[in-house]
Amino acid sequence: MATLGKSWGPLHPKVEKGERLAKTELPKERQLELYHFMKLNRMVEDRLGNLYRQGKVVGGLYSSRGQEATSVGSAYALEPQDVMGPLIRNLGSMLVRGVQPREVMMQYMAKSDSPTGGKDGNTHFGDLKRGLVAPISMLGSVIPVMAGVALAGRMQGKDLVALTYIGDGGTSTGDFHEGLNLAAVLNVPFVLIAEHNGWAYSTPTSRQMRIKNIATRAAAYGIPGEVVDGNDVLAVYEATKKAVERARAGGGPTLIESKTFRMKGHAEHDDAGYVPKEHFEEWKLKDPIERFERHLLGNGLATEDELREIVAKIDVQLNAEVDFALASPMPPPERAFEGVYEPSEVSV
Amino acid sequence: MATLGKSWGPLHPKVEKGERLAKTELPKERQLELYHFMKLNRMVEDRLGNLYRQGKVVGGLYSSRGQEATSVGSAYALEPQDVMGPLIRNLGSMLVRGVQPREVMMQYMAKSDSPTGGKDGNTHFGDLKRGLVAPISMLGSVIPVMAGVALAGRMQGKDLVALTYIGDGGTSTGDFHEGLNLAAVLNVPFVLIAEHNGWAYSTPTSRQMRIKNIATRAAAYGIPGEVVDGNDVLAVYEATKKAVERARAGGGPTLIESKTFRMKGHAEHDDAGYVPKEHFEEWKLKDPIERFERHLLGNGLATEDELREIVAKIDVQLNAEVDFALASPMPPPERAFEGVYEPSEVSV
Amino acid sequence: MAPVTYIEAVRQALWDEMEKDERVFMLGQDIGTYGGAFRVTSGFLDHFGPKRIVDTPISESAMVGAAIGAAMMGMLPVVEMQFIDFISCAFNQIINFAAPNRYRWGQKVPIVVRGPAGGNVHGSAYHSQNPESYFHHTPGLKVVAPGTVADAYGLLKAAIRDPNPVLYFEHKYLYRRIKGELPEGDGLVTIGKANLAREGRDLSVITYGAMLHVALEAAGRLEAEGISLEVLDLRTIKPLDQEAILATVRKTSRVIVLTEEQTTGSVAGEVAARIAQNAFEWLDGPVHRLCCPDTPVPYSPTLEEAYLPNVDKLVAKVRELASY
Amino acid sequence: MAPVTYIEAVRQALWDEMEKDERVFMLGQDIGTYGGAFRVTSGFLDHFGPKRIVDTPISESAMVGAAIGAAMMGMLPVVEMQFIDFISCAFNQIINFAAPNRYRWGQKVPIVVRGPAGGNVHGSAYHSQNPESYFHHTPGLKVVAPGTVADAYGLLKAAIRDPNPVLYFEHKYLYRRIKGELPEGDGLVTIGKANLAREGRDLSVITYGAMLHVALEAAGRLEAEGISLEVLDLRTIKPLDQEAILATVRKTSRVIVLTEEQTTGSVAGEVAARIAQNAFEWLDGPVHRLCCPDTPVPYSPTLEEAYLPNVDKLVAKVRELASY
Ligand SMILES: Cc1ncc(C[n+]2csc(CCOP(=O)(O)OP(=O)(O)O)c2C)c(N)n1
Ligand SMILES: Cc1ncc(C[n+]2csc(CCOP(=O)(O)OP(=O)(O)O)c2C)c(N)n1
Ligand SMILES: [Mg+2]
Ligand SMILES: [Mg+2]
Repeated sequence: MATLGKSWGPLHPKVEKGERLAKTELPKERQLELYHFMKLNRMVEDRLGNLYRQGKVVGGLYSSRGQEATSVGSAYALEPQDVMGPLIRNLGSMLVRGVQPREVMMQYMAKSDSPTGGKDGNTHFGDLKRGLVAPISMLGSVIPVMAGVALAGRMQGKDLVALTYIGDGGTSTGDFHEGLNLAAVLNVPFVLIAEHNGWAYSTPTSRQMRIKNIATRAAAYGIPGEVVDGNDVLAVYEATKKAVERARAGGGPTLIESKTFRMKGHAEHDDAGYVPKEHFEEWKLKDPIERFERHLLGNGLATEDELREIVAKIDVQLNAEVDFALASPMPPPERAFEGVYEPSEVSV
Repeated sequence: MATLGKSWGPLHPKVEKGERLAKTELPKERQLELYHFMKLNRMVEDRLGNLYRQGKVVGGLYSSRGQEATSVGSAYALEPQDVMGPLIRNLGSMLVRGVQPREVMMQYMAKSDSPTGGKDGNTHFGDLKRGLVAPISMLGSVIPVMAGVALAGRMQGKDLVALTYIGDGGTSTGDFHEGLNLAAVLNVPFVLIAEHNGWAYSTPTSRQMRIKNIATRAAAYGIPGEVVDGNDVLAVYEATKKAVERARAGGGPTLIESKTFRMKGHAEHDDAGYVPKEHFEEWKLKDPIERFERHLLGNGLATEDELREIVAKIDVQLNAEVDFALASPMPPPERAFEGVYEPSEVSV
Repeated sequence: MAPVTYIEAVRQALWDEMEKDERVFMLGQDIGTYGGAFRVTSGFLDHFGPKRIVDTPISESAMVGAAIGAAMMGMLPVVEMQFIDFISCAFNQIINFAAPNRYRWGQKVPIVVRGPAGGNVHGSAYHSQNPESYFHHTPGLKVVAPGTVADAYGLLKAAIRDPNPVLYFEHKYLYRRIKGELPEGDGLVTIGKANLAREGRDLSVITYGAMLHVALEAAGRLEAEGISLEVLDLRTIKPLDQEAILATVRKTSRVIVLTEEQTTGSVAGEVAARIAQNAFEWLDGPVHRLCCPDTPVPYSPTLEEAYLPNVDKLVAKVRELASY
Repeated sequence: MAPVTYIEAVRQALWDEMEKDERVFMLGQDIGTYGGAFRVTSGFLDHFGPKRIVDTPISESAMVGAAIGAAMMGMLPVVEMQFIDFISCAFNQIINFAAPNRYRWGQKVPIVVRGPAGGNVHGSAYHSQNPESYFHHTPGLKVVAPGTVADAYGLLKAAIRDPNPVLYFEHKYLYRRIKGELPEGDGLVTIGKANLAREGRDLSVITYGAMLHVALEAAGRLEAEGISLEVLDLRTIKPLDQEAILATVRKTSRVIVLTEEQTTGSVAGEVAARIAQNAFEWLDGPVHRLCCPDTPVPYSPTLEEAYLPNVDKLVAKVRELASY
């Protein structure tokens, strides 16, 4: 069992005065909330890592280490009525939407009380009450689906925006093209965050596409495209906010490319031996959480104690979450046979 | 039965001095060959129209009237070792590759002696000896296939270029994106002609994409994109030639957008009532054959008699082709059961 | 009411459901101004407006994907495939997104995917397919294939109201070839219920779609010879009405499953397998399938005639089996 | 030769064919530097070079499409699906381009599409599928699913040499769980020939893939009870070895078809249908299918165990049928 402080990272190794992040109007409290979610994202994944090493996780474990700013910053720009389709590396986005750590832990451990009751794993669950659509493994497929969410929202006069993510690798799928083109032609309120972390499993971007910036592709659909520093949570937040507001105002879809880096292998089993070590070192210095800590401290938005307290709170919370998740039993076998169809009045 | 002269179009209504087409090095004889193929393309389709009205055609009839310059000009830029994947409106391209009118006529009439023996219709046949790949109806699907042809050619050191076509509507398919991206990443010798004729069945380009120029999409794949006047056979030829040479030299794929217009309905049954009449009138004046006639005559590259003689020869030829095609019987029923599998030594 | 054609019934069902329920809307290619390749939706754009009659780019996967998203939001989308053959381009969205959603995370996906299926119109390999066997395997889907005017109407209404993804395959050969009365009132036809189209004593023909009419015509012809055919019209392919299937087998003890599909891996095979497992003791003879040969659909009329089951072929098969 | 694992046999077959024939090359995701998600091709890039080990973008449809084009040009492409579940994204290219080409215009398409299939590894709905029933219906395709080391080797070599499109489904549960000798010499296994894995008198279990081992273990257990099981390993799903199927039915007169698929629309159903049509007079009892329930593949071990057929379930089924 984790104990208080166990998962504290080293705090802002060197406080560089003047760590420059994007300009924002966000007040101190909300910036601290961003910090909270990024840290929560990482600390939940650290706990999941422990559970994995203890053999408690069923199947693979996927980490978003180094990409927390992209998930958290983009999700934080959404309103309650908006709908999001996270991918497997968007745990942070889900936490912002109100997903509890225990839910994800139980998913990974295939427990009976997990949101899917053990029927599916990892982040593969959704809940429209919280504006969350579950992804499927087939990359790209969620893009047209979220375009349809946006279309429906407009039809229903709900004034919502649909947002989803795609990796650099996922941009090569037919659904990326069909979905984004359909969204553009129908001018629906849709935002696509292309999470450019340099790798698709072992495949570098250079073998995935012949261009440097995924945002270039926006022009192919007649929509705005923007490149943001994906390790600057404020930059991601502001860019997403702008795109979301444009979409809400009837301006149609936006493609945002968030440049970041996958700090671990594709999944826990993958040591990423194919990634040049220098890349890790280079990006370690750009760690989005440490950069944000330096920003907060350097600009007098928070004291070390305030940050330590946030971390300590999370740590205590996660102890309870882990305990709860571990205590949940495995699902009863008969559940395997239930729930394929929604009951229907017009069908046997 | 058609008689001599029956299908002569009115020749170059007004010879405008200075009908300006793209600059070319092509000598007179070869320009007359281009004229021959464009005229052949149209006259074969006129004969097919007659057969259709006589109830001899099985199923639908598709016309490329007004788009002959795109088919003929692009196909004419290929070398014998190159491989082409024509679509249903690229009869002209096939004629340039050596397809005989009777072959297409028999395809449309589902005759026993058609290239597919009656198993498939219209332009749905191929012959790799003539560098022709048969399309399938699913739009876009031939793009990755031709990328694979280009890949194989390079592996085999064949120094060939693969070329295929896509309509404005077909650009919305997932295979357009996957195929072009794959071709770009692998840098294979591939040329894609986007035939922008304004309509996809009844759907105008504005409902197909949010951009004006399909060529814009080349940038999404990091390859050159070019817009050409699709009703100027010399412009199409020169642009294709340039792209083919670049591909052959190892420069990778090119996307050429050929701006033209579909002068009939989607198929013979469709009166295209949804197309504003003015468009037809406007584009009638840009008829690619008449423009080329004006170019040839206006620039002293041919006399009226020379052109009339070409037309007359085609007319005589087509009489024979029609007779031959009509004389062919319907296929024997038992053929329906043959030819599903290639005989194999490693399989029952 | 005056009798209407099969295609008019399809059109009417769409019209009535759109009138009745604002959540119903359509996605498809050329369904707006043009009214669809077969004119099923002509007049819809004027009446219902562009918000509910959505013309799409040529993107089957995105059309179905968007329908899934809209359905999760509480809409009732109906996707038209211009020809059902193109459903192959949306295969992944249908089997991997629409179908397992309810099981995986409890979210229903009430979409309908419909379009013209079937051959005998010389459409060749890509405009003649019967794709039901590609989908009857997938848990979470429902698949219907009406063979009559009333079923075309009632099953489409049910498909739209059903809270699960339903594939509705309309047979284009029947579009303008059969007429019938539209039922008074709602006319709903329950999904999953077969219809005993003709009672008989000697042998059961289990079928659906256009082949229903082949079976009925053969039944008439054989009556003269003193052979009494029972004809069961499945109407729904998934879920199969196993009770009705077993009931007719128990009654006649001889069965032919007649469908317009290539034989191997056909829906007819699933029907035969269920009979072989659950009605074995009632059988007096082998369970025969009369389907198409295992070839693509050929184009030329002489070839397609050889390819398709027809009355003569069925009559011959019945005689063979009756004398078993 | 020392015994090797199933996955080593897959790897060896690819290696040997690439050594033997320059026309063989591979397309796939992460098959180069990384050697594939399951390391089937590790070392291939160094040995055969990037011209023949082609890493592709995440584009299943284009991967198969490109393979089709290359095959038409005389190459022998092998496409790796990282997990076979993603073959759904290439469905249209496989059934509409690769399969009917030979019939439509005489052009052969010698491609192989292969990848890890099957469950029992807690991969949930998208990393556990057995897609054979989505493809056994399509004329022009061949489908194989080896259950032993020797067949994994011999059928892959045959698949590569076969001039038709062949889908090769390797069962990931067997990858490192079974070992066997690689045959001396060529070791080709003919496509379309089943293997009588165990002779028996009382009842036939017809199966393939990972379920073969369930059948063999059950046979051992039942022998103690004096029930003698015959086990037929289909190995090839399309074309089915109907002769071998009918032969074992004639011999034992009792059949269970055991496969790891959802029951409805399964390959097991096609096998049962053929038995019901062609071996009716030899049957002493109903033809039973023991497959998975009609649900997506669940994730949690307790659920997946309930979902999958296993030795206990088979033994129970055999007892039930033996006492019929
Ligand atoms: C259609 C499809 N093909 C293959 C896969 C297997 N796969 C899972 S993740 C992955 C790499 C994804 O890379 P990227 O899109 O860049 O996302 P990242 O992992 O970097 O977040 C692949 C190939 C898949 N999930 N879907
Ligand atoms: C994947 C797919 N969906 C739908 C169709 C039906 N269809 C046939 S032609 C056509 C319009 C094609 O328009 P475009 O690509 O612009 O080519 P054009 O007819 O203008 O030459 C459509 C929708 C198809 N053939 N393939
Ligand atoms: Mg990536
Ligand atoms: Mg067009």
